Amino acid sequence: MGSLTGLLFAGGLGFMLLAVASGLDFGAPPMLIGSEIQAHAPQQTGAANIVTSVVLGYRAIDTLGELSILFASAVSAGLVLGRRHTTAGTQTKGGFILQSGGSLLFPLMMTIGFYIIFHGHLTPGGGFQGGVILAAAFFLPLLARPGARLHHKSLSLIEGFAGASFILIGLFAMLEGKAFLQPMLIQDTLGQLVSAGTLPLLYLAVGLKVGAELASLLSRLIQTEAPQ
Amino acid sequence: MSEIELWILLLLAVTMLSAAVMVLLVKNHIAAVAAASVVSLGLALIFALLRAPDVAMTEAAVGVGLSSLILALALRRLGLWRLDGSKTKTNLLEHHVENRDG
Amino acid sequence: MIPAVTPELILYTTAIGLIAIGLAGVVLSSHLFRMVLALVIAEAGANLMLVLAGYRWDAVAPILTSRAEPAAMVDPVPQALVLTAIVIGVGIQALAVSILIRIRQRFATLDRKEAAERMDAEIAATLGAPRDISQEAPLGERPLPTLPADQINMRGDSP
Amino acid sequence: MSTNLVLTIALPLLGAFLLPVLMRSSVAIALWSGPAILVYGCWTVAELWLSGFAQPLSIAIGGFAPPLGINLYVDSLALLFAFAVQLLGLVFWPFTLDQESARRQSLMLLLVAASTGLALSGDLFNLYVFYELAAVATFGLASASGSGAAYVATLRYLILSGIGSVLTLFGIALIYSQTGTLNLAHLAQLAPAQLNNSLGLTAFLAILIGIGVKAELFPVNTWVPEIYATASTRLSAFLAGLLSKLALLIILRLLLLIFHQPEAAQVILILGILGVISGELAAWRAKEMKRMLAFSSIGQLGMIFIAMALPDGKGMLAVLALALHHLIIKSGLFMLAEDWGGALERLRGSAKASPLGAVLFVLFSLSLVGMPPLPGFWAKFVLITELAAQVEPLYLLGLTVFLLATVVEASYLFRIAATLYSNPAPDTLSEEIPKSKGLSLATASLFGAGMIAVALLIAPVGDGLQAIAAQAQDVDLYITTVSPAVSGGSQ
Repeated sequence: MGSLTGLLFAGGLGFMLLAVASGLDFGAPPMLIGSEIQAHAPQQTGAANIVTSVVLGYRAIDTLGELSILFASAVSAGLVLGRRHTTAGTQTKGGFILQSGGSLLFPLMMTIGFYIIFHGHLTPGGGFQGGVILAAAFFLPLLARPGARLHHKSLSLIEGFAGASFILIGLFAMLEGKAFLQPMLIQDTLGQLVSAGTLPLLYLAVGLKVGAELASLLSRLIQTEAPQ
Repeated sequence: MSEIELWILLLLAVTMLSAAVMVLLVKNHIAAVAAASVVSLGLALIFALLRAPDVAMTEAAVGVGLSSLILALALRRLGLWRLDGSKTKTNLLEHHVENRDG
Repeated sequence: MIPAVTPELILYTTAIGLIAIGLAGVVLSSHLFRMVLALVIAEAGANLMLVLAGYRWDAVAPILTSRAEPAAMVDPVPQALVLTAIVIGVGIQALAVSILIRIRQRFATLDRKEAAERMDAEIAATLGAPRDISQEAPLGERPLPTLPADQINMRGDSP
Repeated sequence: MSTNLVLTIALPLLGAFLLPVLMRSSVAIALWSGPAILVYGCWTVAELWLSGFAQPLSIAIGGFAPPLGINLYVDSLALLFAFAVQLLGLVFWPFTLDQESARRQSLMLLLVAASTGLALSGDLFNLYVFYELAAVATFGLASASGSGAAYVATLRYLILSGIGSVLTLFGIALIYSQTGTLNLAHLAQLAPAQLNNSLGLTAFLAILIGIGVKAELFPVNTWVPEIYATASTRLSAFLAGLLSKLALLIILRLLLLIFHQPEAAQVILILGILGVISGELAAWRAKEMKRMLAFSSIGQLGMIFIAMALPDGKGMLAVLALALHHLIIKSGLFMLAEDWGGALERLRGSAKASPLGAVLFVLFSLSLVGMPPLPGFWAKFVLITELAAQVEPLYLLGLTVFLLATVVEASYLFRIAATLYSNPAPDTLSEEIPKSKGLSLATASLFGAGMIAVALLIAPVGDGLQAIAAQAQDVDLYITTVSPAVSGGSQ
């Protein structure tokens, strides 16, 4: 009975919200700040991908906050799961194909990951997507050889320094007399690989940070013992 | 938005909503995780249709790939990785008792 | 009267439907793992809602392809917001899953009610107080398993 | 230098990222870097305040003028809370040295950075990001005590807060679809024309419930007793004392700047009244000090919500006074509860064992109830006069509930005080009587000293609060300070 009332409630709520949403003018957004950003982004940040210029320029501190959230959840997961990794002997070793495929795929995925990160200001993609692929590249050996361990020390070094360099790039702009996280070194070469000043550097930091965080999260999950 | 896009959209919407209901109702936990990743996949396709390639890529990488991986790993560690549907939610009490003994 | 099937109807229905299904799932589900899954669904709906806020008819993706006069673009801002929201969501999900693993290890249950009962029992044992009347609500037919003393871990960080 | 204020957010984040790495190379440097950052943060804020801060200012992050970029809005209220965050971060710093201390201190720094961001940020989505950061750091710290109950409590909190964040995102999406902007000042400009409708109200309700999770708003506060009973007392004190006030501050700003509908205020009033009733009754029934404080905190925040619902920003002063008062008193009480946890019966005779602690407890209780010379009286008095001046029955109901709650509060607080001063049961050994001692007593004394200082300086403090409240409720000032301007748009 409780679930029925719950479903009715959810349905009613949905219809109410739908009625409210139908008052919105779909397909014709006001774009007060959207069109401004669209007009100024190439000059102000030098990125052809305007979403990138919003993520790393106009709303860079959101991205910093987001990296911090990812860091916070990785640290919290570390606190929760503890550092005793009993690398489970119960896991089956990956077959020959998985193993050799893993070692073949690793450089390939690293290349793809960095390619996506470095082209984030030109094409769709960037630090987050590239970072996930980097994490997957690091994760692959774990799947292929359950005995293999991620190098936790270097991982936490990358974690720390990638996040710190995002902030330090922002602080560097302050030293130059500009605002925190203001984009710098803009050349007038829109569409080129080396065009968006500090933005690709920021995306590199984001990519490494995301990759390291996710890799450590995944390795923690895979290295905790399964019940029975 | 063209006619064909409208139909694709309708198909995606129906798939996603029914997958979302499945996540809650299906007995098997693996199937529930699979249904959740179907929702993410549909979402990524909708994002692509809505001219949001960046978001679509992120949703595909994070929502479909990473999130499903995390959930699947969690299923293993939680001891819910069972392919047979007989272990239902109501039976959970039963196997935790045998776990505690073991 | 049946409203015409328009893209906005489909899209808003999907977004709000996902939110409603997800929230209902969180509230109704009896299994902790399903609650986390339901939360993922609701988050997906909220993200879709945010992308819809920036959609524009007959516009292109917000990426400049050449120096030519740019065509009408969809609003880039909500897309940036959703990028942020997606990553936040997966971080929280990973944390939730790790906590779930610990709960499973400690209490050997993932049932919502049972976990709450075990929690209340352990709090009462730790604090040494008789349980509040509010927690003596019907507990179901099962009697509460008594908690062995060694299971109570009081590793607090008080100095 | 006002731009240095950004550092109060950036440096804790930097410290948090680097702490685990530092801990590997030099433990001494790592242990002191966190407190050093917080001391620097306190100093930065205090310096700005002391160097003749009068006019609010807006700091554009990334050098992008406000409606496009994100700005920090700095007025006296924001500065006050930014200072309180850095200071309390220092006071509640997890000084313990163990294997996990790097992680715990990292999380604490993240919590401080997020809280400072909540106090300062002038952008709706940025507030959401900082809110989530504060939430995740809280989850980590709350589960750190490592008991099974703590894990379940944290998971339940996480799920509730997840519901909140979905609703908040939904509300933000509605607002953005309608107005096309996220800057609070810009929204304040557009709100009378565009958000004064059912859509705006829905968005407000969604965000209210979302943010209300941390503000211990009535229906979404089930996490409060669970977390406060399982997490470390210092974390509870930080959450109850400060983070709830920051969430409150956001709701207050949204209400003042953007959502002027009378329905919005009514909803807050009703939820506030329900919060007072449920919180105080549960506190009255609680048989353990931490739980009692948790429920009483729900009731106190309900009172602040009642004050917030007063029309035309009339309750501003009362909100501010009650919030700051509760911040000091509840933090102090939680520090006392650190040693006085457990069944109330055990506390018999504690006054002899630790007289200072007992005196502090009585003082805090008297102020919480509203005894005349203590600051609590003034805070409550302001609210009562404002409520009594209203004619609508709902406000009078609020007044009645408020007065009744005060009586209930007095009864349960004095029950504990009486227990403290009663003679111990004959068969108890003196070692068994819990004493309040060490760091927690020192911290509690700090809050006690703060309270007495406020009581002695009540006139200048009152004037100062009045000025802060007047500045905070000046919507035009907010808009002109940020001066969001877009050249046209696509209208």
